Amino acid sequence: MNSAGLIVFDALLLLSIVGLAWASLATTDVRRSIILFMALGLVLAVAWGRLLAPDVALAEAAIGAGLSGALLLAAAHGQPSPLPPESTNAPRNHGAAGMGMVLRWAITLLCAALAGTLVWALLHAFSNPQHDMLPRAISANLAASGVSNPVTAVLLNFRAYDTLLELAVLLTAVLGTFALGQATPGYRPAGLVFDGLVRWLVPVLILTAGYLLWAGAHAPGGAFQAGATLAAAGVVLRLAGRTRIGLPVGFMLRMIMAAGVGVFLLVGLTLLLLGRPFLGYPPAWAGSLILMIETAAMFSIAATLLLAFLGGQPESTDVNAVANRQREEDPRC
Amino acid sequence: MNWDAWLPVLVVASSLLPGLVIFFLREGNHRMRTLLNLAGAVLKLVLVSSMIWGVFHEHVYESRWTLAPGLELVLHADTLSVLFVTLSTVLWLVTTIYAIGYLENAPHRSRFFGFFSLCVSATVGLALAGNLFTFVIFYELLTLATYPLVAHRGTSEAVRGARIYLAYTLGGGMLLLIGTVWLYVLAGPTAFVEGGILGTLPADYHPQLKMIFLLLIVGLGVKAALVPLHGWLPQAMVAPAPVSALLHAVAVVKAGAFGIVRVVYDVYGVNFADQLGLLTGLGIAAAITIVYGSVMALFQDNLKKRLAYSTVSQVSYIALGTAILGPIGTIGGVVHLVHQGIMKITLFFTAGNYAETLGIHKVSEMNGVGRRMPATTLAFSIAALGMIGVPPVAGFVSKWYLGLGAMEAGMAVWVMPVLIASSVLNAAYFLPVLYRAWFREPGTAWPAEHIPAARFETNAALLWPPVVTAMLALATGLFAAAPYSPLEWATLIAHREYGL
Amino acid sequence: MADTPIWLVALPLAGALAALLLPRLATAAAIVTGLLTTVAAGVLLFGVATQGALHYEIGGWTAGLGIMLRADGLSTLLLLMTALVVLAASIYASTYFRKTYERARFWPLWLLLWTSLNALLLSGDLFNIYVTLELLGLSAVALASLGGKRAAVEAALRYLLVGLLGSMLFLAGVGLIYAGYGTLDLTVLARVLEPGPVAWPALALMSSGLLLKTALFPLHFWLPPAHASAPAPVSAVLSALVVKAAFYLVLRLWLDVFANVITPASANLLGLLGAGAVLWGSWQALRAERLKLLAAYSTVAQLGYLFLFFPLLLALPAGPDRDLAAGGLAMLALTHGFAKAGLFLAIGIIQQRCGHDTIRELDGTAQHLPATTFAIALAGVALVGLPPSGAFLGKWQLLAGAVDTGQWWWLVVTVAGSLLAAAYIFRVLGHAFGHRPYPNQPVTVAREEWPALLLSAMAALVLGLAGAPVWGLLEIST
Amino acid sequence: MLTTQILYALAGCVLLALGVRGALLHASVLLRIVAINIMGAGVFLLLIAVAYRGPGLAADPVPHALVLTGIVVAVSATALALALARRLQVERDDG
Repeated sequence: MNSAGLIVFDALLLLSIVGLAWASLATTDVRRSIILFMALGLVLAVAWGRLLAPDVALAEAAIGAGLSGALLLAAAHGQPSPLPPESTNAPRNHGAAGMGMVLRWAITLLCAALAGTLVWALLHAFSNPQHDMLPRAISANLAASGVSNPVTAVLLNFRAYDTLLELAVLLTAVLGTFALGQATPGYRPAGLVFDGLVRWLVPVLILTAGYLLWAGAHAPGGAFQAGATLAAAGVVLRLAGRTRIGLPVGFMLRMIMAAGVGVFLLVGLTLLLLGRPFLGYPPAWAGSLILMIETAAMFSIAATLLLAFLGGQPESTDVNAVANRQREEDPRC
Repeated sequence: MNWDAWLPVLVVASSLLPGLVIFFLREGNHRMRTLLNLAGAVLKLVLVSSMIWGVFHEHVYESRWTLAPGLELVLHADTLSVLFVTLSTVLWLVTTIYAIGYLENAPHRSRFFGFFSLCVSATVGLALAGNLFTFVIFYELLTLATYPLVAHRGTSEAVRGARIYLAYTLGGGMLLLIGTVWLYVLAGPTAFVEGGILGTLPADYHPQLKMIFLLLIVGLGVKAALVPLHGWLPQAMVAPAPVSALLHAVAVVKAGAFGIVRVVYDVYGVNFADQLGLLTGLGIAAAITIVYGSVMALFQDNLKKRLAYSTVSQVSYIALGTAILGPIGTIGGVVHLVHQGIMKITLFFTAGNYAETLGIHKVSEMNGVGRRMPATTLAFSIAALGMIGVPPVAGFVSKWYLGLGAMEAGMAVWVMPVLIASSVLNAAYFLPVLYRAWFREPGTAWPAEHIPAARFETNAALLWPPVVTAMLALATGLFAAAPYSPLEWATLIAHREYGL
Repeated sequence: MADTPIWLVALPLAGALAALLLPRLATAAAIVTGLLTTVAAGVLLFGVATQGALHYEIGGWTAGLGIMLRADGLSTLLLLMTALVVLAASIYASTYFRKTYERARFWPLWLLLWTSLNALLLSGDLFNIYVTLELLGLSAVALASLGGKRAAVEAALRYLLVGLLGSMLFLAGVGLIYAGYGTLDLTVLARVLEPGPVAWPALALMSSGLLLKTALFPLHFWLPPAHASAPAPVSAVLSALVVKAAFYLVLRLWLDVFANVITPASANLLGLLGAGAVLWGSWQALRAERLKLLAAYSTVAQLGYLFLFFPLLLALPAGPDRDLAAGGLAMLALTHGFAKAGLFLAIGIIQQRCGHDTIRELDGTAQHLPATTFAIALAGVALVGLPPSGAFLGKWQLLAGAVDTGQWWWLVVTVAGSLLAAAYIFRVLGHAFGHRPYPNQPVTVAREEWPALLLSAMAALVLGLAGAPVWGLLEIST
Repeated sequence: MLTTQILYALAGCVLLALGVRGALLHASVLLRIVAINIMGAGVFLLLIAVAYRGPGLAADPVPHALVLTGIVVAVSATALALALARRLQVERDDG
């Protein structure tokens, strides 16, 4: 693509990004807003590709647009649509409405000021020569990191601690979701055509996940993209109305949920006990250790994302069964 | 740390530790509670006696503990602190005996005696405070420890009284705190030193020092019940009699008065305070309070309230003595700290006895009570005469020195009329009570007779404490010139303050 | 000793996994983890006190390339406070949650919360701080919603959305910093940051995110409902530690990393908002009808005091006076942590025993639970700032700083706030006196009542009387 | 100065501001969640633009890794928020 074409491409991309974001936020129809948001995610994935961030593009497509959208849509399922505006509920009060307008404009101006300040600051930041101390340090140490994809090296070696905590965030979210109650009932069984599609799609997704995991070491990809793809397989199954979607229950489920953080932590602490720093892989072992951590992380991510999509703990988990029995007889006031 | 450093801590701990243990005692464990109370009181008395001897022989008893850089908790025994510690200790012992009798079979005794001991610990700590910072800490602790005692009965009236008490004292405490912090920023750690420490500060600090003095005096004036900061005192009379007796005749109001003495003599230095022109204002405030309290007392039919207003008036004698420049005025003020305490506690004890034995709460119900309760009424009479200033009871000695001091300082023009007016007013509100009690015919029945007439007056535990304190009031007046008497000790204090 | 920082993160995280995998042993696992983590915090304190600030390079990579944990005097003190408060609240929680399913839900999240607190306090990297903030926010929200009632869920949802807004603003600031300086390491940034069009907006973005999370007036609206409707042990930790973690970051950024970027005007703005928080929070606490709401508004007010220190610290020249004031700030924060945790646990006992926490109907309650009432009284002493609590020493330094720098208005605010605090505390304590017979046994159920009592005593007595080493520790900086 | 970098970063700022506005003004919980996600997208766009070094040059991998982490954190938070919203809906329906 020549440079003029690139400029047109950039302009279109940026316009659609801003336009989609605007449109998604301008509507009060929840479902419309979510679909526009998903579209924004896909366009963003293209933008990441344009900015030479293929890892992010993959993740955005799978998680940002795909799973977040699916989660939001599932939540919007029970919502009345379009949502009635707040003001119709009560007789219109002119004074309050006036105040509301003032507040709207004040917030809008504030946000405009925010954007303006940020732009101003960024222009200053970009006017200086770019800092490449850190990228250089990463290339210098890449050989010792065990992988050749610099993004994976940062994620699972240089800044592995971030990733460990990030897995803990994911676990926390799912545990929080569990604590709030039951999984939503399955969707109605899909028609014959969709069913055929499912039979074909799910194995492809699983294979893709496996590839992404393996490829992460040297090419775009890795545990998160793979986990999200695996979760997508489950989502498809669920949408097809299957009740069994490959998730175990009870102890095994909890094992899978804990595996990502657990293996990560175990590797870190084992190295610590062997006299190395926490998560300080010996260069010779780094590749294998990272693959091991990523494999565990992939299963955890897939399971937790899927559970998040289900919006609660699947039935007949033993802890939850106890909950069902006991919830009725809770005597505390 | 050696004995000299431990002694001040032990003096405080001898009431603090028993108090803490008492909180955790079962309500029914009467014997253990009494034992702890009395053992603590007696132990404290022994410790204080040794301290008196030591301080007289210029021993230095001092304990220090750093709370933060530059902020030290200092307990230091000098002549002035020993005077107040001794007063508190002796009267604590007597009041404990009285309270044990008074609260027989009442609920919440563990709580009561626990806080009672904390109160005494705070008072003693305040007396021994070696700098203004330490003083402020114990001053606030005293507020905290007395609040539950005022609210003790739990009636809505008691809780309300306690709330008013708290509002006044915490507000005052805040002013005191601000003044102290300000002074600390200007002059560093303000240790109490005989003769004061601020005289050396440069002259451009003087306006600030005047502001600080005002803050400190107003803060202290709340507890010392200087008019118009006295409003809490009559309200706090809802407390049980032993509380009124010890705390509102001795611990709390004296803490304020003692603080004023400390600030004038040991922080500013009396000469420097005079040089800044601060003494006149203090003297006028004291004079107004003396007259105002006496006038108000005149109109109270409720006996405890009459005594409360009498306290408002009498405590300001101490402030008045402080405001009179010269050793003789100082002696008068300081010695009144002791004398007023002994006399006023007697009055509150006897008022409690009337209420407990016969249900008498008002002056108008006291007709002929002297025949039914002669010993109690005799104690009451001695103390009341002392308050008026009739020789040879203790009160006469203080008034004599105050008058003499005023003449010496050339302030007689306005101090003498105040003293005379106050004495006349004292007579006007006490003598009719005495007349009723001794010479009027009793009515057909007492308001609520709790103890049958067959018994001699009342319980021994209630009867003896006022008798003992009345005797003390008489003795301190009669033997004022004896060694280690309050007057002699006050003279020692005055000599050390003026560097004589 | 050198590994201690990472153990402080790894131990509670491992405990969370254990509690997740073995729900029936969750309580035991949590208590054991709690004890071990507390020991680790003690060891760290000892290490920092004897050897100075400790640094730990994760993965052995130098700071910048990798992430470095750092423990200096301030963070270590807060870590130890966190450990003690969480441990005490854990012991209480083991009686509070009685059903197996409640425990199975509670303990993993609880230990994840602890992990995030420790990770946040130790973090030396801006983006890592963002991750710990999110972990903290999510686990706190999940715990706050455990009440399950509508009010709790509603409050938790608002709490989450506000928290996310805050984190995103923070992250935007981080992005700006990376764009301008190409590094995320706090120590390096402290060296290279200079006042200008990059640092100012970045600080403003990060601070507004953090202020939202620390509920500084007028951004406090989400706090009272969330803290008042969560289960008692959770409320204790939310009020005592979670908001304080965000405050710690504000402090770190303003006084350490961005020290030469901030201007007096901005510090005065923080002070002004703090003053608003003190007055408004105290006033609302005074008007509250329920104990938990009172405690929650009191948190708003108490955080306000901490912000009053900013204009003073900026006005004081570096030297002993400034160190004294900084120590006062730390002392106030520590005292509030212990006192508020004790207060919430005590309220939880009252709520469980009596089925309500309406202040007007407390008369009998206070008499039935003397130890708990005493805990409330001790916590109250610390909240008002009366001696011998640590808060007294803290407020002393606040007042001294205000006098020293001639900024009288903060003094007025402090005094007014303290008097209002006294009014709301004694409004509660007034109910402790009445005619009901005193129970025979002062402490009724040890495991339930002791944690609250000990936490309150820590605030009201131990910190005040033995807190002098705090000032010494604070001088140890990274 | 790279024009591409600046343009994408500017778009990021716009998204951020739009998201903040939506999060503050929308009444519906789901719309607020969408708004916060758009805000996040703005920050990610900003970071990726910062990482960009020009055509044919390897980009700075650090912001890429940060954004990957950010995306997962955002989806976690979204999941929890949605679960809360759903529970709230149930509680409201129950009365």
